[in-house]
Amino acid sequence: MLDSVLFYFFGGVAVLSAVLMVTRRNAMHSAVFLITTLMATAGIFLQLRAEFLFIAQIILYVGGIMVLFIFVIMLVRLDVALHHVRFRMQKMVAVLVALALGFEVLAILYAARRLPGQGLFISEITPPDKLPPNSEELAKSLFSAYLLPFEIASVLLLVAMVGAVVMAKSKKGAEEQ
Amino acid sequence: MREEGTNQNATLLGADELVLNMGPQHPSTHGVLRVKLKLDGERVRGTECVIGYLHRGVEKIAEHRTYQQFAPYVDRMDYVAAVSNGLGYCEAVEKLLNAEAPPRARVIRTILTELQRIASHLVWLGTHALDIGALTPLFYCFREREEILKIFERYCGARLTTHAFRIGGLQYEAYDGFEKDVERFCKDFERRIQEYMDLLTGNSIWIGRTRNVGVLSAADCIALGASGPILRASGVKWDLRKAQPYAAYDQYQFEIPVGTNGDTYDRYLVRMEEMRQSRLICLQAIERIPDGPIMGKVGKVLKPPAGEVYHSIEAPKGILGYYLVSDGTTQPYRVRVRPPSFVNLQAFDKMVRGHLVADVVAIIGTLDIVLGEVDR
Amino acid sequence: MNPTLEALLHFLATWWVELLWGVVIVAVVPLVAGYVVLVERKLMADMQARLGPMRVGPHGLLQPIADAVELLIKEDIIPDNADQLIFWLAPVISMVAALTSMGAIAFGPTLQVARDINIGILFVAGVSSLGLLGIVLGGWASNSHYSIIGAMRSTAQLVSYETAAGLAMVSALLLSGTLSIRAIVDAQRQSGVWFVFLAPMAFFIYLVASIAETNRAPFDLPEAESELVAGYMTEYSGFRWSLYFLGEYANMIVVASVATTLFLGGWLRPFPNVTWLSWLEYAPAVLMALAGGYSIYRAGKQPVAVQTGFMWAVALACFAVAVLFAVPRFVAPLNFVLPGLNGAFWFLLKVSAYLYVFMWLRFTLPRYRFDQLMHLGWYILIPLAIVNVVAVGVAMLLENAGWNRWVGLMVTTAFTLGTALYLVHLQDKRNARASSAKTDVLPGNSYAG
Amino acid sequence: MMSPAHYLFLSLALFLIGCIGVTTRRNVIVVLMSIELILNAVNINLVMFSRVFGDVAGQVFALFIIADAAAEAAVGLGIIIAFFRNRETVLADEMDLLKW
Repeated sequence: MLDSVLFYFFGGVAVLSAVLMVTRRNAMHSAVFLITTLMATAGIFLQLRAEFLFIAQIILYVGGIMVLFIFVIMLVRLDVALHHVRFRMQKMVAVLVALALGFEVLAILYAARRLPGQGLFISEITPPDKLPPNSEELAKSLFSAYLLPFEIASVLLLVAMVGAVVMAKSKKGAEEQ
Repeated sequence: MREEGTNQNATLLGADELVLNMGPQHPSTHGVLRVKLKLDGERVRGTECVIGYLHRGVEKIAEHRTYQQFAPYVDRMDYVAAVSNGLGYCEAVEKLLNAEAPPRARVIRTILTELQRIASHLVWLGTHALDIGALTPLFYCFREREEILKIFERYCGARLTTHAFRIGGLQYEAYDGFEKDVERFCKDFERRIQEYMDLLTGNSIWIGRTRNVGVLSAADCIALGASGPILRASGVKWDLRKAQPYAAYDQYQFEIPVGTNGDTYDRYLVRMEEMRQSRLICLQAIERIPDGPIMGKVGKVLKPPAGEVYHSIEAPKGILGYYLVSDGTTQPYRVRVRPPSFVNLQAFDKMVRGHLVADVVAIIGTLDIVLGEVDR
Repeated sequence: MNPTLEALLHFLATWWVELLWGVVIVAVVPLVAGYVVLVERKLMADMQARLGPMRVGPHGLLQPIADAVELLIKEDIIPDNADQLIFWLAPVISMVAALTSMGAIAFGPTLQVARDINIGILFVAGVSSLGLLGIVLGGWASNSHYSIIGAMRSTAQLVSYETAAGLAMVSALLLSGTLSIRAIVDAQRQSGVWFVFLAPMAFFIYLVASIAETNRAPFDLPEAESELVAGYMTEYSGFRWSLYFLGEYANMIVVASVATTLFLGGWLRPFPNVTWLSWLEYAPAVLMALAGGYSIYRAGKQPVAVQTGFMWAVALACFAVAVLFAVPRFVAPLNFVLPGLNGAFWFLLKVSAYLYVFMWLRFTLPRYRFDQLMHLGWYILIPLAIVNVVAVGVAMLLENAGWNRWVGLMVTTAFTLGTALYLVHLQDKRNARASSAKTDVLPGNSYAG
Repeated sequence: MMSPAHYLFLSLALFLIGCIGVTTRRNVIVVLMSIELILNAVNINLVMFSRVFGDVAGQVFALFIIADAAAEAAVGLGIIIAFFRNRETVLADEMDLLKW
């Protein structure tokens, strides 16, 4: 019961604010609604007993990436530039693409429903209180089986950081770091 | 913030400069100075000072008052150092009258003026430190300034705009225990000033905030007409108390502190040392205050001969000059004041360019302006 | 019975403690924050040779309430061109984040606000960092240049210093090997010393970074009143402003609690495992009694009768608390509350000490400039924190390899300290170079004469 | 937990909204945000299946995706800043230069 309430609450908030995010004209509003979506998704993670991912989502996504977005929006002060029309002919294309994609996934879901044995609706799920401590499990997995990807990801982040600094650096050079 | 002249569409990134309007209502523009800053990010690319919010037409008022009547008005220009303003005016009129204050009056004037210099520098130190974010020195400074104001109050009944001196000498005799009060203050003050030095001088944040901020070279200072501690911090040993002694300064020994870099830190050190020197002057002066009358021979009605005179003194903030033109009547024909704050403020743009917003307040603080004097 | 109602009742039966705590936090933290402000003002007054608030109530004791009333009935101003929605939302975000993060804090072995969640310390740190969003959005929505500059400063500052704080926390987490708050404190009990002695540099880094994170002087640039009027809060007034204010003080309590938990042994008394010091268990009662005695001593010296009476009231309150601490020790059936009571005492004492350091620094130090702040963060604290994490790891390895723990620690701490000195030296050199360059770069025009 | 299908549909919905955002918005920053939304939708699936199969690998991948999203946001916003500095625009259809 609690599960379903939580799921519908978080899911509803996520979808609603995602829609608002795409439709709001003001980029800052979009960012705020995206934050709401991300928080709701974090709630879904918590409901799925992925505590570490829940807090990682909050710290990294909301506290890090979204702050970066807001920072850039402030830098460029988009509200000034936003008196243009929002939708153009792309709109039709976009809806078509989205619909096609949606049908495709729905079709797969429908097909999977009729799969024998372990299809999509699995009934035997470990009950929450029998789960091993989440962060410990994650850490073990991350630092043993997935050590190489982990290192690669860290190199990727480093490269991205250097790239971002180089990109954003003022051409005026030394005076602003 | 939607002032005329500020660009609403300015961005923090683009080629467009962001115009930040500081003041006239701002916690650290020391009154009603208004500065328009052109910013690139947080870096200042240009400034424009807007003054006049405190303009009262002091110089014009003078033309419709007798010489004595005008004397209280000068206290209201640099209201942080009213005694020094009064001294400059009284001596200028005396020069015009070819009169002289008796020796006793001159010594007492010197003592009070030096106390006023300490008080003025204390206000500067407190507010300057507060601008840079140190909260506590302000209260310590005001505690000491309170002692000085108490001496003023006992002497003439007023604390801030004292009107302590009269043309030709003094109205009030030094009260009983005047020397003792001054001596007690001076004895105590050495310890206090060490306290401020302990709080700030070696503090690495303070050094980081002030060193190499708002650098003025000696040549810049002279070209801009900057005077007082600002000039001396740039290494020019120019102090009217030594160069053109007035009051009783020729009787006392004191040093003129000079800086080397001409940055905010040097100005801080120079002013701190000036307070110490003022303390020494006071101590020397109270040792022997000559007896005699306190009022020179000037009539009840002042009618200076037609002519003009310029007299300048070393006020706490720099050279304070009075230019008086007399047409032989009881009222001055024209009075022109050379206020140190106003002239020193000219250096602001030069000092600020290329610095950050945070340095702007540090530089306004180090200029030690009083808007009452800038706007007059 | 209707299944929905049944589910609701079941929910309430399982979670009533947490719900109650939620209500308590929302009700009590504003009051506590108000009194933290009063204590701060009184301390500041004491350090600045003045009295501080004296008018409202005896010794200004009702000042926070008067302030709260004043703020509540103030006119609510929203600037014309402000973004209404975000302007309204931003302070709420700030405060909710601060209050929520309190949820996972444990004040004692039996006194935990919410349940002991698996990721406790991360939860506190992560959620409290969301307050940044409120600051940034508020600054942006105000449509004022001061606000937006404050918000930009805030973003850059908090993102930088959170990194350093996070890395400092990692050192303590390495030593404890868990994220759960209770387990962290237990680990300190088992190792016999607080982690501040095992990882002093980490504590230092966390101290500095936490001051920066809570926008306190000398890192209060986002709201530097002498530069930006009030930074991101410039356009806020009345109730909204008080939400920001509340969030800031709640955040201070949160970071102090995190530091206490991670480095200062949480609710453990000093030397938790030394038996001959077990008389310290009586310390709460004794200390409170002493405070009461001092109040009586001072009562005779008060100039006004009201104040004398007030001092007596304080003394009686202290004695009452002392009795509260003492009774469970001597009355066997009440023994079970003892760990919680003593734990809460030590925890709050440590939090207060940490907050005192915050305030002390605020009264003493001037403010950093923005570039200096960034240099301190990125050139000194973050590299130092990284080195420190490695050093703590090496120390643990050495201990596993059979070294004496303290020898290993000395070596690694000395190494970290050396790194710190080297970094500071580098920074000094960089400064010297930059400043000599700057004087050349300055455009030389605008001579008046 | 709910049935996996619930999560799949939620994730699908978010994914599609993200797609629409990417294709219709002109503002590059919002396009980037829509991409974040898409990545997030994928994460829901990963975590859900990780829970269903009792294998933590899904969560590990979700973590990698978050790291990747951070990298993408950093570089993307860096480009936007560099672009804005030169052209004073963040609209996708005004980005019509191959070099500057």
